[in-house]
Amino acid sequence: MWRPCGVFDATYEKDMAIVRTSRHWIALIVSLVIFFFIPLYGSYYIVSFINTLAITIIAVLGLQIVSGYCGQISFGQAAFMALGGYTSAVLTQKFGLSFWVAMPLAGIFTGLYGLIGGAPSMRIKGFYLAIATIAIHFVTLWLLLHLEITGKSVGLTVDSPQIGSFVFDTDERMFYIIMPIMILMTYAARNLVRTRVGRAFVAVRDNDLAAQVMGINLYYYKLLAFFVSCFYAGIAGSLYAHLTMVCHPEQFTLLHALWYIGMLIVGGLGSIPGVFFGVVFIRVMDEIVLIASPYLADWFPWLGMAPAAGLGLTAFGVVLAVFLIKEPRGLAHRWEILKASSRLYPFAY
Amino acid sequence: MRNHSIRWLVVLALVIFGMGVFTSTAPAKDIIFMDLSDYTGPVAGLALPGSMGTEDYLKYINNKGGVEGLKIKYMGIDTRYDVARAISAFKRQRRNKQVVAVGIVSTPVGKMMQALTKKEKLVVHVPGDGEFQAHPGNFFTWGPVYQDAFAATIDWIMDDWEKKGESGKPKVAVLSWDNAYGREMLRGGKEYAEMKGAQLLPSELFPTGTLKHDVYLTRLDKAGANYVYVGGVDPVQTNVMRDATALGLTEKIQFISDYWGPTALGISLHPKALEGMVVVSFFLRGQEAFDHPLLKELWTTVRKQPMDKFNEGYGIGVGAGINLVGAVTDTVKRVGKNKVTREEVHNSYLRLTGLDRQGLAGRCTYSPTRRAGADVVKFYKVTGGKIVPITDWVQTPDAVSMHKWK
Amino acid sequence: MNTSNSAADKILEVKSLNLSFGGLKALDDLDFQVMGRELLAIIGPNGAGKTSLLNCINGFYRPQSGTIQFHGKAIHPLQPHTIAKLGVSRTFQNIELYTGLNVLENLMAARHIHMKRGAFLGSIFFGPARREEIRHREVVEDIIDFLELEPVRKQVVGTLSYGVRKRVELGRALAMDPRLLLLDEPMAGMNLEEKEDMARFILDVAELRKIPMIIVEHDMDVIMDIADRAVVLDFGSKIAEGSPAEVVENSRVIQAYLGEEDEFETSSQ
Amino acid sequence: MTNFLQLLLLGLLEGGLYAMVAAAVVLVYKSTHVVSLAHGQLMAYGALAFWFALSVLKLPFILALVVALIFLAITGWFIERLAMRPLIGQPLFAAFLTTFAVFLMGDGIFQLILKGESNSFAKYLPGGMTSVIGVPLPTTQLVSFGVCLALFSGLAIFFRRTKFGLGMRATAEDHQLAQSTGITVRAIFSSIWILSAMVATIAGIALANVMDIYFPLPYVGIKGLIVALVGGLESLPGALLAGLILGILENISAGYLDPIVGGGVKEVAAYVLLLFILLVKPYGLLGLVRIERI
Repeated sequence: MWRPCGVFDATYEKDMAIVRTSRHWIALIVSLVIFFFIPLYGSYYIVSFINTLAITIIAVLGLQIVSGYCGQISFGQAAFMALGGYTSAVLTQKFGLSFWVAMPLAGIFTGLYGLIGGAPSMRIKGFYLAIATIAIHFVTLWLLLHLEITGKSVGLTVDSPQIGSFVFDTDERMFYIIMPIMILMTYAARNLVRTRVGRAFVAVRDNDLAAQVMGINLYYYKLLAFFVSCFYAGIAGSLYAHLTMVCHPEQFTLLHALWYIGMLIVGGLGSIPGVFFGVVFIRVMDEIVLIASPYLADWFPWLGMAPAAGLGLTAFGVVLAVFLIKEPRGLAHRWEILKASSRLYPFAY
Repeated sequence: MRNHSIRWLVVLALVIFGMGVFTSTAPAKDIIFMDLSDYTGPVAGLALPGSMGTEDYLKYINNKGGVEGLKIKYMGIDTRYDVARAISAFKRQRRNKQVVAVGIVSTPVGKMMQALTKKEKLVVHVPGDGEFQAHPGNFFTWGPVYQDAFAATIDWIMDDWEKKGESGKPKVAVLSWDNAYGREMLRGGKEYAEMKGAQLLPSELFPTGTLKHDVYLTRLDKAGANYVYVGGVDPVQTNVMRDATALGLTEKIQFISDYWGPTALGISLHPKALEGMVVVSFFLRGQEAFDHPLLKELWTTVRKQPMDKFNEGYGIGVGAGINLVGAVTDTVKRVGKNKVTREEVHNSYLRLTGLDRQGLAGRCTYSPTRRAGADVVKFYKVTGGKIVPITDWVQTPDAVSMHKWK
Repeated sequence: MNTSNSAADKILEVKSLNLSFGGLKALDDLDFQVMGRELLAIIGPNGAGKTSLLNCINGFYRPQSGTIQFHGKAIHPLQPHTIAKLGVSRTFQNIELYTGLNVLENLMAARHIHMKRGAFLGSIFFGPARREEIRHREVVEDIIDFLELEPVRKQVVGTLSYGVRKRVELGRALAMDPRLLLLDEPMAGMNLEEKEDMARFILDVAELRKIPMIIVEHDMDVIMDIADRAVVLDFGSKIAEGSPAEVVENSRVIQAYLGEEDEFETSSQ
Repeated sequence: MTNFLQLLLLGLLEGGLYAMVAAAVVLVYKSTHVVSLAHGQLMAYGALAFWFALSVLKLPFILALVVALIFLAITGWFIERLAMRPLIGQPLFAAFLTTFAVFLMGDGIFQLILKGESNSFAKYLPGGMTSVIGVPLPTTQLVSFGVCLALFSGLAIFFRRTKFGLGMRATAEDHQLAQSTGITVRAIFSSIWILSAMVATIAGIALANVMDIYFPLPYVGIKGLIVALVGGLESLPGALLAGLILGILENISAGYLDPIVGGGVKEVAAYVLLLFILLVKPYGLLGLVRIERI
């Protein structure tokens, strides 16, 4: 974007850069600064909405890596998130670890669990694997619901993170934990997918035969993709648990995992900006339905009291179907077209 | 290129419009009761009529001029049993001082809200978890907590057992949802049952989406249960009874439903299956509810529905509405109608002891030490396709305090 | 790594190789060798087992008996990706590119085995991973120049024409810096001009990069021009071996091809 | 021992219900190679339509059944036309995800119609108990199981004997070949969706006869998918076999393991079975093993 016509890259280094011109740098820094002041001038609701958006983005980034890049569609992301949240909760509440230690550990533990979750990918692929991950979702949640250490059906209460005596107990304060982590995770994902490992993921996705011939160990990279994806889910789950201050099995249902896949499809499989588009699009749509539903109930009494739930799901289903049929490459593809056209401006091709 | 830009601008405009809608608030001066409820998930059978009851009662009061001119607006939000949606809906209004009370019908959402609302002393209405009574805070239950209702049922069972002239201990089992709610009644209820000399069998807990209950029922049959206390929100009890009848267990076992059990609707679906089931309830059921003048008036004049579509769960909501109006009236009396704050409403809730709920339920029992909304229950029995009372209001024992809470 | 073969080295040795699917024999007691920097052609009619042979060499198929030795190391029990790491590279009869990547990335993906940085360093990018990316980018850009792919460098391969995609596939195989290159019908489905281009590139590879190659092809004319030596297969067994000129004279070869007379005509479809 | 026998038989009867749902999934896969999640909804709507015709329109039993079948046939045709046909030629996975979008869409409307209540056929269909080899079993379930057996034999005859069924089989084998012999593949695709929607309707009615129309009903569709996978996606006998195995396994494992591990086994038994089968026999019990040609 904003890359004026006629700017060429003189070195490979420059060709690889994400931020290309000095104008890009200025725009990036200014927007980051403005962004980080949101809690000071934005309403409380906006801040908390952005927090949930950011956590969802982290989880969906992980899903993008395993499903979008490595091609292993997983319906288990909600369960992996639950595991991350629970790990973090258990480590902080039962073992007295600090949040700052527990969060990365939750990521790593979930990642390791992801190796088990990803094990079926060694034998099966496509929707066989997708259904197997649904199975993994249910088995995981069943375990969380029945183990002593996870508080069984009562769940766990979680304390807010702390630095010294400063407690991150409001959404505005959590914003300053969640946002840097999200930006860091986005940066890492973006780099991961454009270097050696990322290319190997795409090779596995696009053509597993050729990938083998080119020296890529399929099993290693499939499992690595699951590890990375679950690491992201673990971090997201941990943040979510510490934001809502409670861990409960009913927070992470299969429906959540289905929404994540939907966000991926709407945003565009195999694109990091696509994650942002998808998450924001779907979440904003859902919020609008949620806000509009009381009015809808007033205007259309025959709908009864329940339009929000039903209409939200239906709207989601419709959007998903439309994208799958009309624009399977998602919003990210539209974005690329827009970028390309702005780059060529004022020439018209 | 232009084409695409325009499309994107439209999307952007929509987003900004959406953001604008988020931040908009209700008209000034009114106060708001926010209802985070589940109208389509597992607890919808209870939450939907309940919410209607509260909404209609508040409308009814507003139509009569409100509380000394102060109107209480009802804001219902379907959480789809999803914590994230509930949080985001609540957070949208968290700083809105007009919101003086929140209703929640979901255990995980309730747990999350504990952390969010504790400091501000925002009144939260919840169904009946005993832990709120054990650790008094800003959460108020609609009626007696699950433990106490279960304990009252144990009393009834012991009487019934004696009346039947049986010897030995009655074998009692709980058949309920495999979640926090399903286990709650035993946290205290278990101790009470043991003290009273009933033999508690291991609980049978099943997931909320279960469609068939054969396995659990056959196991209870094999264990020789005499009384089975069925938890869940209708139609769960109806479904359990359908399966129990199909397996021929209703003759051997007396089934007793928790107070979210079958309403007139469930009974009309499976009248034969439900025959003989006992229901413990803190709100009016059956003909008593249909004949209640206030409920009748609200349903036919505010809701504008014929009585044959009436659901007794409506009465729960009306009861909660009476509590809220009572508390707001008290606050207005104490501090004047322009100084109604969350904290003052909370303080008024603690002074509601003895509030008359027009016979919809027992007298209100909120007090500085008590968060349970009532201390009486009534026993009903399904007879001839109708649900008829078999006792008058019965005092519930205190079972919550028998549990060793963390 | 790729240029040190002297003419007398035994690169690949296949000994009494047997492969069958169910009752169907695909390869029957096959023996042959690749010596030095030669360009060996494997020819034969359809269903003669040529592609199966390549699949055995790079590890997709596990032969029932027999051995395959690459630089003296038995490779038939190994996984395909391990064999690739030893330096065996190949192209496919039906193009098997990474359709979602652009030309540059396709070639970079083939540098996989020569790159060392893992997921963690890659996600940080600055420092070792970036230096490595730039170093290998230079290698890949050389190959792009060599195969005249500059104009399509950043195009997604799914959108390219057939002939160009074949060339990209050759480029990808070369980007691995192979010690042995297997080409499975590199000219299938091409028009005459494209065929000539491809033949030129193959000869350039042999001459400038000095990589030994096995070409599977059933278009005899091409083989006559470029191959050093030819092995003829029919029904999974070797029926002739020698210089292209000798082989076409061989009566068994003529018979095998005459048996499927239209082979010559259909070969270019 | 009677307890064991009772669990076994109850499981068998329940398994028949799963098998029927799986049959609809298998039908679609057999000729279009699309795995459908949408049939969970079709099944629920079938039951709902039947209930509506029976208790609101007060139609007689047979007429209500016909109305429900016609309604669902139209729905199935609509789904094929609007959601599946535009995807011909796209990766099969996109079609799978589209059926999943259809599932969510349908679920929203289903919940909206149901509003947390449940509906039942109990007033219209037989109830009570029947004793089979000394074990008391619910009559409703025996009736539903009978429907299951009838459905499977009907499908078997349809595919073996009728010209149309043979056409569908041919389409399943090779689309181009079928086209060249004069079978219109598009017409086959439409009709397979119509047929499978009707099978789903029958399955839904049989299920709701036992379990009522309650909000989790569409999610039995996921179990149907699991049964289809375990049995092997192309195989109708596989679906029947896997359905019965799953029903029995669920009931027996829940009956004996629940007290040990603390409940909920019935919910995960299916998933554990699926994971096990996928690891041991990835193509299911009676599925065809596909050799990928390189």
